[in-house]
Amino acid sequence: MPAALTAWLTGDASADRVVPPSGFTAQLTLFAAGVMTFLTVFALALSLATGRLAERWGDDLARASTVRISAPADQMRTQTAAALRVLETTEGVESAQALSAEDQQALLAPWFGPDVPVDALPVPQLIEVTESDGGFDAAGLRLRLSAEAPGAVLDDHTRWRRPLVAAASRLRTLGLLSILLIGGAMAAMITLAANAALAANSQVIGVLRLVGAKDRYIARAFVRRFTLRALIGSVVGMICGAIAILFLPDQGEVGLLTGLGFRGIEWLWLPLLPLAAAAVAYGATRRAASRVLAALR
Amino acid sequence: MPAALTAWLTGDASADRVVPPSGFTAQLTLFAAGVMTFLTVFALALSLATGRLAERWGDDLARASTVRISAPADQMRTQTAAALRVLETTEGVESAQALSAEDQQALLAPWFGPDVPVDALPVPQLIEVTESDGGFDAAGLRLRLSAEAPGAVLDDHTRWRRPLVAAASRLRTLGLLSILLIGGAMAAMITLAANAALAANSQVIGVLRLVGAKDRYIARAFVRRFTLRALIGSVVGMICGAIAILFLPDQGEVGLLTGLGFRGIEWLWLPLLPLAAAAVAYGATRRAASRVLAALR
Amino acid sequence: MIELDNVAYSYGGAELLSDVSLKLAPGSFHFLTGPSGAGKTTFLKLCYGALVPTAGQARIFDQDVREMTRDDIAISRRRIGVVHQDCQFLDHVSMAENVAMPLKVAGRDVAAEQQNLDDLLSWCGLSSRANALPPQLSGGERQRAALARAVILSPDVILADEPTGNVDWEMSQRLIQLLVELNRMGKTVMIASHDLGLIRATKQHVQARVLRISNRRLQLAGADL
Amino acid sequence: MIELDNVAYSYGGAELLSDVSLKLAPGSFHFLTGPSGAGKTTFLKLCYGALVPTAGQARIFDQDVREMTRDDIAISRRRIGVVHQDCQFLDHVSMAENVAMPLKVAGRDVAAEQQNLDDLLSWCGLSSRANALPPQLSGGERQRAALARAVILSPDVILADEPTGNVDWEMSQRLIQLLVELNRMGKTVMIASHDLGLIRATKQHVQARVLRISNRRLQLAGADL
Ligand SMILES: Nc1ncnc2c1ncn2[C@@H]1O[C@H](COP(=O)(O)OP(=O)(O)OP(=O)(O)O)[C@@H](O)[C@H]1O
Ligand SMILES: Nc1ncnc2c1ncn2[C@@H]1O[C@H](COP(=O)(O)OP(=O)(O)OP(=O)(O)O)[C@@H](O)[C@H]1O
Ligand SMILES: [Mg+2]
Ligand SMILES: [Mg+2]
Repeated sequence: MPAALTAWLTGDASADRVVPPSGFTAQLTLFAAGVMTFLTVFALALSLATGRLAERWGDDLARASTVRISAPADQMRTQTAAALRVLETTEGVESAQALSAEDQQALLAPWFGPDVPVDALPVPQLIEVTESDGGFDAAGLRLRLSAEAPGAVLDDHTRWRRPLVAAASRLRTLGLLSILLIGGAMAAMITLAANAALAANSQVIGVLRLVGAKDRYIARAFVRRFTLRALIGSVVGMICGAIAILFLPDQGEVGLLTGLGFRGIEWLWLPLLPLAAAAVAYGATRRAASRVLAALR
Repeated sequence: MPAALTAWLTGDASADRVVPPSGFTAQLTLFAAGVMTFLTVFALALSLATGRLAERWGDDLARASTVRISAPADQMRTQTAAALRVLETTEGVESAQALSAEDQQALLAPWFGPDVPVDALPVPQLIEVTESDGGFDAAGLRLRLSAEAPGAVLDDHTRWRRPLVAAASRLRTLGLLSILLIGGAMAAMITLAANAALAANSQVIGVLRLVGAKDRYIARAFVRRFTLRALIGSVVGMICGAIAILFLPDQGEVGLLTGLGFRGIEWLWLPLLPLAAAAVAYGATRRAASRVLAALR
Repeated sequence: MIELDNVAYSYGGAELLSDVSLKLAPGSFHFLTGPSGAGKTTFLKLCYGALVPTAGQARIFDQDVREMTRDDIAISRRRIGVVHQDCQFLDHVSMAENVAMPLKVAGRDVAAEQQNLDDLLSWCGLSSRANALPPQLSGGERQRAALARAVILSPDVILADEPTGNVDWEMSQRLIQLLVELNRMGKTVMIASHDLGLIRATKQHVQARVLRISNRRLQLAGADL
Repeated sequence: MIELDNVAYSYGGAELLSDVSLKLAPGSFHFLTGPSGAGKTTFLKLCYGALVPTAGQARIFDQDVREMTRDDIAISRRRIGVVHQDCQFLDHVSMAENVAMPLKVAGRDVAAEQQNLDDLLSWCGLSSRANALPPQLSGGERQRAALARAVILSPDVILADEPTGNVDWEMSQRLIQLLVELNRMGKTVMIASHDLGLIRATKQHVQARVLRISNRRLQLAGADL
């Protein structure tokens, strides 16, 4: 921390005594900062979880397609090889892999039971295709496939991919929205609490001005007090929020949901919250103090 | 509305003049009630949506099982009929229905393509079983099925049903938790704002007491003012929240998610929020007023 | 009306007042003097029940102060008009409304008393400032408004703490004259003041007893005053 | 030090003061009288720059009030000690700390001035109450503390608004004597008061000029005062 900031935080202890130590407006600032940070931690966790979710769906679901080859048993091998060649040379295809007999059997098990000899059935060959980021041109690929391997059918899952991607991005929007909402409410609440506190202390400000204190001296005493209060409240709220997130029931990943929580480097978002709260309190108190002071001479 | 309440709300206009009309603490009460109600609307919507989701998953997914019958072609019909008889007499089974050839073909299409003649394949017959609320005894059913229809295999989806039900109930918990959190924060914030406002008005209370006002007169003026303020702020917050929910992007149902919003009768939850805010403000102001008054004689 | 019986009071440390006994009879007129910090304001607060004696018994309208409920105290304040040394008002309503405040909280019809209110304000030289907010008043105007507020309910007892500290001699004569008139109508009056000139001047118009607080005791001042 | 040149002031309505010209020379001693509500407090506020004249020019330490920055005003207040009519304090710190507040905000070493502070408090009869919070002081004690706070920086000019309204005669003599001593050391003193007895008594010790506000003008009072 730069020395100037340290000095500012430690402060001129004597100057701080001019601000009344506590009272409801002080508690309000502490509490508002604490509670709103607590809620923001949850909103942030939600936002990050939905971000992860959207990413996973985008990656795993949206970028996987299937090519199905139905052909007489004797042509199966050649057509499969031809289709794989086509896929390997298609721009936008990251990898293409023919499913082994066991994989296909596993897939069909719910319908045929585990014991049915897949080999003996005219089961089509499946090829799993993973798209690269850009995706491929489905129509062009279909044309080329029909030329090289007439039994190949491309199923790019667009039908059921679209709504899931839409759902994922909706969730992401929701997470962002909630973080904006709660963050905005935190800022507004801290601002109002600072204003209320300064209004309640207008006598102090008047007396200080009358005995010859400069605006800077007065504003600084209040700004430091309130910034520290918001910072402390917010740190406490952040810690409580983090603990609550850690102790949320069942953190495993189930179904399509990822756990509500922070992973590794994501924890580093948390310390930003108290800093933001302190910054808001700093700005709000400065503005409120100069407003109150401007009304005095 | 009972006449007493109407009278109380309309109030003795002259008595209300003794409370200063506005100021930051007043704005704080209005704003805290408004913002927190706004957030609670979202938490409520989330809670209801996850409730719906959990219910749907519980209903549609958890209560569906499948019986698969693999048998030589000539025994297929008799074994299917036997299995259906068993299922119909099993306690906990609501309905059991053999899938038609077309249904089965549709299910198999992704693997075999739409043109494969299912009839010509040794495809097992599938029976869809819907459980009643209590569910059935899977082990008992398996025993009876193996006696009556040796080719029948019961697949009750327990494997992948469990995690989804767990996820749904996690979501429900999350919704409830968020509503508790935000609702609790609202109550605390309104309480603190009322306290701050009363502390800021301690001179008014002192003067009124000195000129012979009874405690009831003083408390009532403040309580009415603050209850109305919280009510108004909360109604505004509720309306804004409802509008925001209505205009959320894309309200369709996609994938496993239901839309974040209110359905029909669920809207009736909303008016409860301002009433709760007003009740909190009423209690908080009463307590704060009697605390301030008790310190005077 | 008000009876103190061997009353003592301390703010936590040493006793400020000891062994104070006094009976305020209806229609009596008292002055209270004593050096600054002697306990005049404290004594008046004991008289209107704002403080409870640490020893002895205080009775207001024949009720023991210790046994009065909060509502009893509120009611008693409608029969005792008090001018406080640091006069405080509702800063957001006009001076005239502040003066009428005791009528309002007592549930009386303010409109019916409008004439009385106007007369009172004009006697105190406040008519032109009736619509000003209290923070816009001069020090003397505030003091006069506080006196007007104390007598608006025409209470049985009037306790005034330095009611003329901030007003000029002519105006203080007018204010005292108002209190003397009220005393002639049977009201009990007690004025705390260290303006000996004022006390001497008043004694020419009314039979006043002068009490002095010194050495923690309440004494009757000599005839020289 | 302070110069008013054809100054007028109004709070929005009619003019309260008109055509006021005055030059406060270093070492002068002035009294300011006038009926309650005449504008004494307003006049003093013009003198220390809390109000800006609506017409005419006011100069404080050779600076035009209209051109002073907020920091200039703050600095000028360290050279002008003011006793306000409604003395206000920081209610959460002790009286002694309140009296020392001007030292603190001026960045002076409070510890080094401890002896001065103690002497001053004991002269004003406040030693025993040094640790009390302002709301625990009596009216007169507050006024004395306000006077002590006004002179602690030993300012060039002392403006006192009714500094003795709430204190007894002996104490007011002591306080005036303090101001007279400071005047002898070259400080400029102006006291607003309507206690004519006090003014007469003081004129026996110091050459004081008595100013009177009447009919919106500032006049020199006759020799009878
Ligand atoms: N902020 C204000 N707004 C409007 N009018 C005001 C304001 N302050 C004072 N006045 C009016 O200006 C007049 C002069 O006030 P000022 O306080 O200067 O009188 P004063 O001579 O000090 O009187 P006193 O001896 O009673 O203290 C009064 O009538 C008062 O009501
Ligand atoms: N709330 C309190 N707590 C502690 N001490 C107090 C309190 N109020 C007053 N005192 C002290 O009690 C003493 C008497 O105070 P009081 O106000 O009764 O004096 P007073 O005679 O009215 O003086 P003045 O003429 O200056 O108004 C003073 O020394 C004062 O400091
Ligand atoms: Mg007193
Ligand atoms: Mg004045």
